[in-house]
Amino acid sequence: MLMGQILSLAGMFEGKHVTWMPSYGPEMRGGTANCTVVVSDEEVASPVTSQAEVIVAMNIPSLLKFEKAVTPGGYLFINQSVVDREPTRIDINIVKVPCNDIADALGNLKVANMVMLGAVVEKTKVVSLDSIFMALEKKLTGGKASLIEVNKEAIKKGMEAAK
Amino acid sequence: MLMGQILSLAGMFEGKHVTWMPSYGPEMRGGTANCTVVVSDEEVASPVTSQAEVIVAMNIPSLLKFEKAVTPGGYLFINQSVVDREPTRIDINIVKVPCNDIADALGNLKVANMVMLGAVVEKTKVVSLDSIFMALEKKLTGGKASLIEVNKEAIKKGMEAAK
Amino acid sequence: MAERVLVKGTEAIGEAAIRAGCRLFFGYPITPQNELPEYMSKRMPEVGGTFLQTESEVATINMVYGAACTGTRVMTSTSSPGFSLMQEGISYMACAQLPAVLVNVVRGGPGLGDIQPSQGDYWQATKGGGHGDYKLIVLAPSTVQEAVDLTVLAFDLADKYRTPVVIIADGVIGQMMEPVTFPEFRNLNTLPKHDDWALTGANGREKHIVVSFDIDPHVLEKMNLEIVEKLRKIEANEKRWEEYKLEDAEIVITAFGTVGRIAKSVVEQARKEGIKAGLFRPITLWPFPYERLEEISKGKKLILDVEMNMGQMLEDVKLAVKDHARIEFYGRMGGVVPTPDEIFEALKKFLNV
Amino acid sequence: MAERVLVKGTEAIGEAAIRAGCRLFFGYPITPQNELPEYMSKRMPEVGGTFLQTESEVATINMVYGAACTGTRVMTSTSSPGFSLMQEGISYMACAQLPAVLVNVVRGGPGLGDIQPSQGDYWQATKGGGHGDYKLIVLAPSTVQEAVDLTVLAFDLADKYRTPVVIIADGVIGQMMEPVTFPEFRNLNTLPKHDDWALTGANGREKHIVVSFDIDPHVLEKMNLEIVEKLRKIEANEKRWEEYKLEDAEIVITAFGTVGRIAKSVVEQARKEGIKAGLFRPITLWPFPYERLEEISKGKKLILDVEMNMGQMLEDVKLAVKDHARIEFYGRMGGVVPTPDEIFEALKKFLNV
Amino acid sequence: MPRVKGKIEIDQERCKGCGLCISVCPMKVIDFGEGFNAKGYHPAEPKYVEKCIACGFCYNMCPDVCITVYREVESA
Amino acid sequence: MPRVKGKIEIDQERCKGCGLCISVCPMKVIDFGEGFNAKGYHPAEPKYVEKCIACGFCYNMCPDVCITVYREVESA
Amino acid sequence: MAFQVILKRPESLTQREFTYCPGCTHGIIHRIIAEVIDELGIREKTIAVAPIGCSVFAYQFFNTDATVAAHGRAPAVATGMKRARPDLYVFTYQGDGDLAAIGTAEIVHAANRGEKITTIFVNNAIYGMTGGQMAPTTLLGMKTTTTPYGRKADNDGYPLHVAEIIKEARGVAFLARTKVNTPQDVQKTKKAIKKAFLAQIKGLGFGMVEVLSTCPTNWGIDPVSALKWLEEHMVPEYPLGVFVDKVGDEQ
Amino acid sequence: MAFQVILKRPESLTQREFTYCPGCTHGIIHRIIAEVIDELGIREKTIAVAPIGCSVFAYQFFNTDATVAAHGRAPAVATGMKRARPDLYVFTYQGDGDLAAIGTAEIVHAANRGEKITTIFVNNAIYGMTGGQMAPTTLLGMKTTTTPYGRKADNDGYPLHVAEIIKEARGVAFLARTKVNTPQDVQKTKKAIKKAFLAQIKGLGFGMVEVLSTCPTNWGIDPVSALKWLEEHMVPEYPLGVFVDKVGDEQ
Ligand SMILES: Cc1ncc(C[n+]2csc(CCOP(=O)(O)OP(=O)(O)O)c2C)c(N)n1
Ligand SMILES: Cc1ncc(C[n+]2csc(CCOP(=O)(O)OP(=O)(O)O)c2C)c(N)n1
Ligand code: SF4
Ligand code: SF4
Ligand code: SF4
Ligand code: SF4
Ligand code: SF4
Ligand code: SF4
Ligand SMILES: [Mg+2]
Ligand SMILES: [Mg+2]
Repeated sequence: MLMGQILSLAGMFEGKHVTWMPSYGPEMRGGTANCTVVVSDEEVASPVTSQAEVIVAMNIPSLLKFEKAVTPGGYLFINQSVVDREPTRIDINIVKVPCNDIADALGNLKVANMVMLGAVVEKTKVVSLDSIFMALEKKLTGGKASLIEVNKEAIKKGMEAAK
Repeated sequence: MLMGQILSLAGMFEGKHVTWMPSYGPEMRGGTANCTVVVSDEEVASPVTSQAEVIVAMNIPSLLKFEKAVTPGGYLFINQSVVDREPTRIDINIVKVPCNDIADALGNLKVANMVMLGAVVEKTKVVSLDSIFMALEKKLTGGKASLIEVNKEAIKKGMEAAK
Repeated sequence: MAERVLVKGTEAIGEAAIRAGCRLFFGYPITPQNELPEYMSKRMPEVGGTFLQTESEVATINMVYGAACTGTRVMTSTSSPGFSLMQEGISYMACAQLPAVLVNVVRGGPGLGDIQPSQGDYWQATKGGGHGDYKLIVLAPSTVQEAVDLTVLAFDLADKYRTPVVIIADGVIGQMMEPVTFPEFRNLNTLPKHDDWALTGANGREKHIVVSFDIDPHVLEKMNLEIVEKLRKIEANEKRWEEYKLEDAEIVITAFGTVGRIAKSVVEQARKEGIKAGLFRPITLWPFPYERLEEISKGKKLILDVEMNMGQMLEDVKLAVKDHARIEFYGRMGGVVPTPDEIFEALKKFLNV
Repeated sequence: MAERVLVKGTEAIGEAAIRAGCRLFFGYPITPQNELPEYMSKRMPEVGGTFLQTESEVATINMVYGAACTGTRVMTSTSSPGFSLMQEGISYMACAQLPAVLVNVVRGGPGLGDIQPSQGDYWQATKGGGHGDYKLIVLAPSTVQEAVDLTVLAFDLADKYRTPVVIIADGVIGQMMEPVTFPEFRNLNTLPKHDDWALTGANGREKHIVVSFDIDPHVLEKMNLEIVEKLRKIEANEKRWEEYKLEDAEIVITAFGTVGRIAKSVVEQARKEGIKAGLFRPITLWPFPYERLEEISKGKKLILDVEMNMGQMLEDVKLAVKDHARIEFYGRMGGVVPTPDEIFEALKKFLNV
Repeated sequence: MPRVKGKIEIDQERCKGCGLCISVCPMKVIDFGEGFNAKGYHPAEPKYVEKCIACGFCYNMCPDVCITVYREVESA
Repeated sequence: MPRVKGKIEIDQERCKGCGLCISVCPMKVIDFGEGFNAKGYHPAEPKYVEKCIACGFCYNMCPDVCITVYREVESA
Repeated sequence: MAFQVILKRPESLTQREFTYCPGCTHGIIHRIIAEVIDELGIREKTIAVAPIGCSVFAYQFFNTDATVAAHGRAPAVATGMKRARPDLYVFTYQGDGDLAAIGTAEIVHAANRGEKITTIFVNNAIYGMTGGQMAPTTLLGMKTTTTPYGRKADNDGYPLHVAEIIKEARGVAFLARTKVNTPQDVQKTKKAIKKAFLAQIKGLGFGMVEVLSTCPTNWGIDPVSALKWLEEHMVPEYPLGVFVDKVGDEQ
Repeated sequence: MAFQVILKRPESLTQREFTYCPGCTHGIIHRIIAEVIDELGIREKTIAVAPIGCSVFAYQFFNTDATVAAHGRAPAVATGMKRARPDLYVFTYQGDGDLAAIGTAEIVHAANRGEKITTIFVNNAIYGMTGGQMAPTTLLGMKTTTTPYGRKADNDGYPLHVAEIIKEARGVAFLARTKVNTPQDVQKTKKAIKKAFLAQIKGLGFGMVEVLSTCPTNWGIDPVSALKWLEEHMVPEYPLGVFVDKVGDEQ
């Protein structure tokens, strides 16, 4: 969810039209909490989509639920550390990133999502790394400011992993 | 109010269309509690009327409030024992009945309204005396049955007074 | 034939409910319908039923919900502010598809308003006072006899369609005495038992549940569609109205309930003066008889809608009549009952005569 | 220019209210609008305001009534079942002519329903969920920025017309984050003081009273007529809507709020496939822009009304369009949000292409 | 101790003839009047006002706030 | 008095790994398992079941009613 | 020697005639509230919240700013006012239908929040306004228009002890039950009401007085007998007393 | 020698998995209610009324006929059922937002009428379902999503003592406050719940048990610590005890 917000913020800094739309309610307990981010040069109309160009699956349930929603030719990012299944689609680009392993190596499991974010940015170029860093600094303030560095590191590692 | 119900009942026994419509609410404390009775050979449509052919004023406030509502050529019955004012209309028939005095003479002040009922029936012939008596018997049951006689007496006296 | 008796509208509704097999009444006092709970408090113990005065209208409607869950005939009665307090519960009942009869003896509003007769709750009753997609059957009697007949019908429709049914009246219908004939007492054993869904103890069967809820929107949508389908069925089968001297009418008065009966006098008066007027009186306010009114309106000189409000049924009249005829409105508000004379005057003004 | 920030719809409404000079928030938790009271509980103490979590929505609306009596800007927020519980109080406020802003983040209904986005409370909001003759101004934003702007407008309209104003949103608008620009903080001293009627202590002046009541129906009718006159004024001055690519459109989609924005994608999609579609999006659901829609509808091939309900605004669309054009409806219920694709499919089906 | 001397006045047009003042007056100062007021009640009257001890009981019990109580004091 | 001999079974698919049973077992019979169940929790396991005295504490505290408790009896 | 006025109509009442039935003790309670407001000198900073019940017209009687709350919701309305304008004094005047039935949640929570408002609760064991239906406070066996056979615990429940319930709310700063059927009791009630206002003025919390009152009309007895009936029937069920007093005796 | 089952899932629970968070004691309370229903042999004559709160799904968990009441109105719904079908046994299961906030009037009056129903009141000092907002029972100083700076009496009021309030209602036949943070307390709670059902079965009146329960998720601590937190923070504010017992000890 945070990943999505950072992405949206970064898009906003670039003057793009963005929306971030979470799923909410009891699904949160079900483990498939997710959000939809639309970053677009045009005015954003529908924040809900049945299809998406880029989908990120951080765990198995999410993979099962959302795999079918990737538009043909789109991207499916998979957290390889957790998801030990193979996706079934062949008409899409599949990017596997061992997010947890990389994050673990950085000494903070919580930045797994930032690793993934780096991978997404690298592959899709939807926003620039600078914007992402700006967004990160905007989002992590106060006590959390100390985490900025490790997050940046994670993003960079993610980018590398996806190259 | 009871007067009106008896009249309605009597009308019903004669197969006429009747409605009885009370005023309700805080007016009850204001002293001008009143009801509208429509007795008609045709289907009764409006139970509320701005005008009435027959109006009964048992006290001064009622006289003041309702005098203007008598249709030209209609009847205004006044309880002479209580109302010491003169009505101002001249296009209507005015019938004064000393109801309280007559009732007092019968030893029961509460039958003043029955005296008036007698007067109304006598003058307007809207229903027959028999029907009125039937209605009375229907209405006064149980512990109140003992009052039937004095009520009948009062009605008769009222009829005489109005002759 | 059954005996004719002279009774007040509110009490007539009470007795009719009992004859229809209702043995449960929950209610909270509010003028001008107090005679109905008062009648029930006396009468229910006589017939082995239960009358319970509740702590509020919010509690009332939820007690009605609870009783209805068991498949038992149940009713309540209130007046406008009380009906507003029931809206959440009514929405729950509509969604859970629970049968019950709800009487609203409308008074002058909005707010505390006054206690005089009004028709200001038409929108609330017909367009959904509560949240969400639902409709209730709404019946509007214009005589005490009709109040009796519609009360019995209300229970039957409620059971037939598993829906709350509203009887909308006002202080005139409620307080007025007229001669009525009551139907026979319904044999309680012949009442619908709702064995297939009612909560009566899971004795030798699967458990039943009655809910207005599903966390999954797709399931909830299915529940909604089921209700919509039912509503379409009701629309197809249960529209009721009265036509009065419409055969040769050039002018149609539309009016419901109390005003409907007053309008009859206006029709008479108009005809005496050579104006060919007639009356179209919806009896089911929902489902509203759009099609029939549309048909009737074609080629008419004037549709005069008369209500004791600022023009609520007027919207439905417009939806029915569209551009087929000129529509005018005459209304009184705040508890004022229009007299036949003033309506007739309004009619003449609109006709420029 | 003020900074753009990325915020959730519910929080954006809260911040906008504070900027508009609102320092009082009463509310009871209910999903999906909890972020708004939560935001207020944090933010109000920071700006010297008061946040109070109430014991129920019934208490909430009456606290809002009380605060509004003093002429102070006040707001609440809830979701569908809670809004139903407020109906009595809303009717009181409408009659007593009290300004306030009420947010309803509509969820799937009826009954307990679910917590997903819905537009099932259109009727309740626009046709009077409470008893009696009244109307509330109802604003329906379709973006987070519009939610901000309409919140400020809501307070100003409430004060200008002495009326409760409803902001009707849903889980999409409420939960979504979008970049917005907030207006400057309003100087509290410049807010309307309502010295002529507010209850602030009869200090050196005649006492003031604020009531929704008069025992005399003729006086109540006068109060009613005053309100009706005000409503006519609002109808004359405050209709708001958006027209999108209607200049050359042959097909008009009518939709409000969330669906309004989704429909824009459909318009784009349609135009890509050579179908000249446009969007008419009412922003004030009441007063509804009947005249403009009627004008627009003339000569159109199809009016497609799309809502997240069984067809509620549809009635207003019909009242506007009458027989000028074919009207069709596409709706989802129970909290299901239609996708642009499915709406487009529906459109094509209606057009037989 | 010399008895306190009091006096009362009753706004007879406001009076609803409930009799509460009468029932609590320890000195039996008050009684119903003969006539009717405009509201149609027999209003209370301070018939034996000379007996009044200004105890205020009548004032305290009058639900319609019709009564004013006076007490004799050294004139200024 | 000979110690009562007990045994428990845990429905590991129902278990949410809350650890309440572990925290109350007087005999330290239970511990978390290594693996994950389908819900993604480390379920509790009766690792030292031979120590069980059938006191029922674990059963009583299990919020998900995953535990069945047995007691040794003379066979019939 | 000259006569000097010692007791007369308080300033905080308007000139309007009460709409109450002859002998109804609502009027007495109004007067002593007005006297307290006079004595505390707060008329110009006070808002009255009238209920729905016979005292709905109280908004016309008190010479202060005033409103009518929806049935039972006066404590919520007063809360809204007080939170908006903590510098003003707000009191509610409520009947037993209003406060003890439909308004149960609002009064309990206003008390529990320690809302700085004052409530005068008039317990006359009946719904006066609507024509004599059972109230939660109606006594067992008592005939009303909705208990034509007398109130029966089994069907209709028991008389509700409001003060005893409210005393369990921690935000209460003053709470008493009094009666107004004798001049002495009227004075005691007045003192209690004053303390209930002082609880607010001093910012201590919620203040309430439950006043046992008559309804001659719906009890079906004359006003003087009603005073006696109150003593004989209501007092045994509703014991008088001060339940909470954080105000102290300085005043 | 052989093993015999001595404790296992009761019949009166369906096979559905609870939707509660790991370690949430709602589940324990469900189980003991089901055991009581089993032991009393009334499953086939019982209706469960679920509230709105985390336990809204209780209608799926109890293997009895069941409904969900509008938020706070379970006692009214149960009243309607019981009046319609006095031969059935009806119980409500309610949270502290449901019962102690919005449902205050309904519970007080059901208790006061001596409604022959049983109420299990789960006090976890928070609104679980909606994401951890303040409940009337939230402790002073406690941080919730709507008291981000901790609950302050002055603005937010005091923890509400429900059992103490309900004990003042004359229709109560059984009333106790218990907790479920140890196996022994779970057993005590079960006994209390049984008595609350017996009050209904014997026609004595209203029965209720207030159960102190945990919400690890919204308290922000792990399930085992939550048991301790309950003991250390809730018990001092909410003393345990049997407040009313007309059932006696025969069972
Ligand atoms: C929501 C709502 N329900 C019911 C009523 C009707 N009503 C008006 S006054 C009243 C009861 C008044 O009794 P009480 O509060 O005891 O006051 P009293 O007249 O006895 O002083 C009721 C039920 C109403 N106005 N609004
Ligand atoms: C009328 C209404 N208001 C508010 C809600 C939202 N709501 C659902 S559950 C809940 C509170 C639940 O808290 P509690 O009763 O303490 O139960 P818990 O989840 O803690 O077990 C609220 C406020 C609702 N569904 N209906
Ligand atoms: S002041 Fe006392 S003595 Fe004088 S009239 Fe009144 S009650 Fe009687
Ligand atoms: S107490 Fe007042 S109203 Fe009653 S009789 Fe005496 S003066 Fe008149
Ligand atoms: S029954 Fe007792 S000893 Fe055996 S595992 Fe459970 S808690 Fe431990
Ligand atoms: S108490 Fe139950 S759910 Fe929790 S760990 Fe033990 S077996 Fe699993
Ligand atoms: S009805 Fe009763 S409470 Fe109301 S004014 Fe008359 S006597 Fe007083
Ligand atoms: S949120 Fe709290 S009360 Fe609700 S299930 Fe989770 S732990 Fe239990
Ligand atoms: Mg009363
Ligand atoms: Mg809780």
